[in-house]
Amino acid sequence: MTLKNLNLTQLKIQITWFVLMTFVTLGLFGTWLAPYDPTHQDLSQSLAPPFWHSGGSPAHLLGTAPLGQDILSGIMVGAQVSLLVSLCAVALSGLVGVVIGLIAGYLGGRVDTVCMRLADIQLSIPFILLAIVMIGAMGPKLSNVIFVIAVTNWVTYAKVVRTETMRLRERDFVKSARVSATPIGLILFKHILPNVINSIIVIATLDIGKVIIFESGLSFLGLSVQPPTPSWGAMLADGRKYISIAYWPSMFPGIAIFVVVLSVNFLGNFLRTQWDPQSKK
Amino acid sequence: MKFSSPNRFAALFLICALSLPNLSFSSPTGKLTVAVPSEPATLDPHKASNRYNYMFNSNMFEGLYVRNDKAELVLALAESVAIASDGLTYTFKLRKGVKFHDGSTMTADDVKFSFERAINPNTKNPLLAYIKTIDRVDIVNTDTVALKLKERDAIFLKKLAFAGWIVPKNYIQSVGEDGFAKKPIGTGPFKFVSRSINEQIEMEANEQHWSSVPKVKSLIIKTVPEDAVRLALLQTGEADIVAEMPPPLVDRINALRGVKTLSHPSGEIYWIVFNIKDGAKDSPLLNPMVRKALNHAIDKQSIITNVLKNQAVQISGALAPSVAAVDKNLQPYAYNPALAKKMLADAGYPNGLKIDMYSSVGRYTLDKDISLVIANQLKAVGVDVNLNLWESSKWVGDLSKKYYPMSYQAFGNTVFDPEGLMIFGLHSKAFWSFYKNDTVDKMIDDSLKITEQKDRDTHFQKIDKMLYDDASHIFLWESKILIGMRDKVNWKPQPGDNVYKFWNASVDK
Amino acid sequence: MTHRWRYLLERLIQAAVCVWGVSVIIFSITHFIGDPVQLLMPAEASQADRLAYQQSLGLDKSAFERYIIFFTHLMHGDLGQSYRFNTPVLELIWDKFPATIELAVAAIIFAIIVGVGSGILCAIRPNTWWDHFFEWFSLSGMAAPTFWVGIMLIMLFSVELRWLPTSGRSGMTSLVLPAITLGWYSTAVISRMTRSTLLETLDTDFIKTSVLKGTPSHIIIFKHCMKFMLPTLLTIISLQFVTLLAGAVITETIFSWPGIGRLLIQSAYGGDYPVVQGITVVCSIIFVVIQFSVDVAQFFLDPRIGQRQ
Amino acid sequence: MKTAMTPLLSVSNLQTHFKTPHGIVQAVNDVSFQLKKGEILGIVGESGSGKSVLAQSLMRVVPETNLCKASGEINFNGIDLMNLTPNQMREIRGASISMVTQNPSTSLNPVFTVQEQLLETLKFHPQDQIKNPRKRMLQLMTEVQLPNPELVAKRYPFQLSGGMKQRIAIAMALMCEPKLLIADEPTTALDVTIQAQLLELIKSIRNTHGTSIIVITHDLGVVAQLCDTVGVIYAGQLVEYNTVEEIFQNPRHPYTKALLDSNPVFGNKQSSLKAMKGQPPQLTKLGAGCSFADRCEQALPLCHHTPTDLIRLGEFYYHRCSVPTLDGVANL
Repeated sequence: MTLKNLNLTQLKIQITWFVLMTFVTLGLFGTWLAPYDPTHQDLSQSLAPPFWHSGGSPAHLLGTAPLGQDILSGIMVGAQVSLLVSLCAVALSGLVGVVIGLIAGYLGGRVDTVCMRLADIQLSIPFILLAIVMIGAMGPKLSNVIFVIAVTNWVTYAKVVRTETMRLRERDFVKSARVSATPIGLILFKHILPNVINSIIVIATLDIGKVIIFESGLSFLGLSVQPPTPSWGAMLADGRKYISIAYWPSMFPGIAIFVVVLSVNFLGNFLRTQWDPQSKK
Repeated sequence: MKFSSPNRFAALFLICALSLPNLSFSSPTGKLTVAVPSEPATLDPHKASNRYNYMFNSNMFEGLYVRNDKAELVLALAESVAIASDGLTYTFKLRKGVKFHDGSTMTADDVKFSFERAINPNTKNPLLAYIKTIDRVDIVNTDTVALKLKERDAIFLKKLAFAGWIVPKNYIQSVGEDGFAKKPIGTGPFKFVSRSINEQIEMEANEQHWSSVPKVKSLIIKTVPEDAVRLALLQTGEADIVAEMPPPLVDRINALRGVKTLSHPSGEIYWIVFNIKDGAKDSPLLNPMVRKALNHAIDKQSIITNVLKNQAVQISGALAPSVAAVDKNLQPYAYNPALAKKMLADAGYPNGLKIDMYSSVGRYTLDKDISLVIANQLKAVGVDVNLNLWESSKWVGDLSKKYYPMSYQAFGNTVFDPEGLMIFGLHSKAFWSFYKNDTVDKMIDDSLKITEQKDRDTHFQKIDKMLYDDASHIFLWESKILIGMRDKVNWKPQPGDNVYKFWNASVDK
Repeated sequence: MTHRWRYLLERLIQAAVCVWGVSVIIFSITHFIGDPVQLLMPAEASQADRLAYQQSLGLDKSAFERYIIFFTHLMHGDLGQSYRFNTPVLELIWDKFPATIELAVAAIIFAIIVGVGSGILCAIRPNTWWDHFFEWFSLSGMAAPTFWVGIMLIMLFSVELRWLPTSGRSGMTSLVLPAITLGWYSTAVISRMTRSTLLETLDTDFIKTSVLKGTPSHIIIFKHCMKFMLPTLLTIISLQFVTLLAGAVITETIFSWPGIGRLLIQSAYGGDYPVVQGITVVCSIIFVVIQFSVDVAQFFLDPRIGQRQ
Repeated sequence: MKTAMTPLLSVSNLQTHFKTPHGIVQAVNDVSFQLKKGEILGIVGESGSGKSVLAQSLMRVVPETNLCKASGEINFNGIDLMNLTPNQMREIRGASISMVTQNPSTSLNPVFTVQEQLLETLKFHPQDQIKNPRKRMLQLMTEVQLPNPELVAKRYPFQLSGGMKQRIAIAMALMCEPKLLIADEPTTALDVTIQAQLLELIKSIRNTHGTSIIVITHDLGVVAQLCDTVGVIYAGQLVEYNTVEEIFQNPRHPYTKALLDSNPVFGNKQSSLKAMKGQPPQLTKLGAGCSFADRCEQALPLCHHTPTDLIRLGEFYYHRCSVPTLDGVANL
């Protein structure tokens, strides 16, 4: 029993790393690795099935989209958008959240009250509404999608960092730094931040998965990156109207999203159990 | 079933002839469920304008004139009309014994009230543009009403069939404006039962209708925005008719058991609109040679075959074949990329040009896909299109604020006359027109004064030829509306915006 | 005890501030939506008609003036008139809210039953096949986009198996698929959080004391652990409500469910400011009320809350 | 052979092993001892020596998930606890055998009042002789010297001091009039003054209720003050088990000696304080030899790989050492 379970966990981690490495590789080099230009249209090849179906050909391993674009290439290049959106949005919201959390937790009092009320307000406005309104106003560009997700996502970081900071503020090493007149910035970033970085990394990892799902939700509403830029969310959302005649335009990007998000979640969970003495496996 | 004759006797005779089969008919039975992607906002016929309003209105209300199932203009709530020789006074003899759904009789008072309400700016009637030529409404006697126009309008009767709904005066005054919108009453073949916003509208056969009692007892119009879900509803039998299916699904629907497809000309033309009116100072599109080149660069037939699965018909100019008498000699710009390249070079763009294109997503059938194909084909002749795809309402909202050099648009047919398109889509004064040509403007203005249909046809063909020669737009196609229907339903869609009229629909057991 | 009550009062004031803040933010950002006049007028309307219409909607006044009007009306419980439907916003919301509440409650009940249930089972038997299965199940629940899950469920249960209605709102059977679709993500989150919280709680000294007292295990889990965990669980579940509302927009569209989510997105797309503002304010009030109820519940569940440290 | 002298608890060859990623942990290794009615046994050892696991093993509350071996015999009042079903065992816990744990500030559930927690014990183990649970509770609270029992009963744990909480924990353990009370480091987390009071309290409980008590501690002072007999535990084994007098005055096992020597009060007054060298062994890496051999000053070469001799000291007591000593006879 013991060894079997351990191997299972190990295997899971290995698969997770493999998937994420592939994801990152595609995100960085997909454009060069893809067999075709994913925006290349060939109307005569509209909705060609994957190679294992009759009528499919090895030229398009995973079949083609309605306008004859190669789906495999779309997935390979589309990884870029998912990677970019998730990393940038998480980094941005993490940055904002951590700074607010550190300041609110360390200074306390009025500053804390203001920050926490802001967080409450943010939490009570539905994400989707902000997305509709803001992207509607600014246009469905990559940078806007990142911005909107970041704006709506900082609260988790702020709350966690604030709680931890409040706890750390009373610890001796911080007190002694304060007594020796260390500048606030230095205390926050040199003494407190390193102690909360693990929690932040765990949340950020899980958030990457969440952001990829968000992005596909925005695509469903027509609020995310628009073609010809290929993105998994858009391929999934656009393909859904053909689901009854051709599953491949939506199924394969769907599987890509699913596998990557699942792996990211496993990784996040794994990191948490590794770093958090409280939650043990 | 024609009531266009101004002869009162003939009309009366026809009514008698019509009421006979009604007596022998069994009363309406069964339920017809229709699933459509969107729905009317308000149910007040004087306060709303989208095509789902029209669907509701045409089953629920009637005007003095309506369109019959062949889309012909026929008298409805009026028995006859007399048009003064100056074309400014229309005197209507009202039909006797027409009852509103609450049992009250329609009178001249109701007609006067309806028109005054429709043209009152406070009503905020979106269809005001159609009938704002009405100056005043006079009651001549208990069953005669005269409409006085400010200026001559050759297609006034056609407009009445679209925007001249008759509503009950006493009822509205007693329940108020909101009360009426919530529980509307008309004279049409179906009565309103209930409505749940974003869910469905339930209607019931009006067995007291003066001419055509529907064959189905209950009519349910469901709002189902997802294409895949509408198809699923048809497949499971939860819906009998599903509207506006994406063309690629046509084979799939036909392959389903117990289900067939109907496709019908929509009267709606699709084109690439060049903005050569405002803010187009240095645009290369101002050069007709460039516009012609772009027309040659698009392989319309390939798009119709491969993307629209033949659910469209190519057009040469701006006129829709199902609406207007099109000049058969006018051939569409041929697909010829080499020629397009050469023409661009001749126009002074040997290395191609860069241009921004703005298209909506979800406003028109497959608008995203088609815009992508068009951008791609233009790229092939050296026109580097920077395609911006925007969510529909954002796209419309910015229409008046932002300069769209090029965009993929459609223009519908509401009055079964090219004039709708001409006045509202091509005249430089129109909101939806981005084209400016003084000669064309002048000719459009003239068209209102031409009453004889033949003369109108040739006049519009002349305008069409001018647009064609000027390559005012990239002319693409007239679309068809694709409908999925269960075999047990007997129904024929009617042309144009009139499609969803269920007077004659019946459902087999 | 006065500290404690003052704490509750503070929370109440905070809640009110939050609603006010939402009203300001929503009011400001709805200004960015495309011009409602263009969206509401038909193609045939002239520029002059459009200007007149704009004036009739009061859109020619300054933003500040309009906010003051909006806020005064809001204080009187008047959310204004929908541009598109020509009916009072409050009435629209009142009409559409029950459907969303029904869906959200069904979804959250599904999420709580499956999430808390599986979470407890996993925590009691950690590292068994059962635990691994639910870890996989939960994490995959967080990995599938809502609309995708919805379409797949329709394909399977409505079209293939014909067990459940495809869409619409007619009776309990039509609630099943949308509720599962909407609750899926929350189920996953709640399951994971229940598991880890319960594992932590089981590891505490006082639960060990309970075991040493010879307490039956069901009492340990459902009384001793639960009462201690409940405040945490309540917080997690109440936060899921916001996720649920966002999900409702998509779920309601897929399943043609006539609720507030669809109305919200239509109104936002269609430039119907008053409806967008109304729905958002009402939603934030509901959210704040839920948060406050959780605060009150925690206040009574956990005697330590509100005490001076 | 049942006589009046039949011990209340008789443990023989108790073994508790865990599996961990680093190997098998032999937390309790072949432990045997006996406890008479009214006797106080002290189990003394360093931290990590397995004394807490011993207590858990007696109550059979060792976490089952990674338990890989639990053998031996725990004969309690004529019943072998090792053969009971989990539910039978649960009925014994808190009723016949109860336990007080180390940290009073965390051992009470923060969200229940004191009286809810106290009365609950009786609810799970109804006792015929206790007619009025509330009266019983107040009486016990008075007995453990809680001021104002009526008021304290309605309080939540966080409103009480550490000492009060430990008194409540003791009262809770006594609710069902157990025959055996196991106290795991009952005073470690408390102030010195309160420690003394509590030790007196435990003694008086034995005197008034006749309860047998096992005190688990690392504190020799507690043992000296409280216990009748002492078991010295090292690396999961009882290396010496004897009366308190013998242990303090005549320690046999080198480890016991070292332990005493390292203590300022009990150590050899003449020589200076001697710190024990080395570290306790890792319980996963126990060889066949004596586990103390590496730190033992008297260790012989054979100690490192030959199992220790069990040297009986009278009917019950023994120590385990291969180094020949003057008294006792090797019992091979």
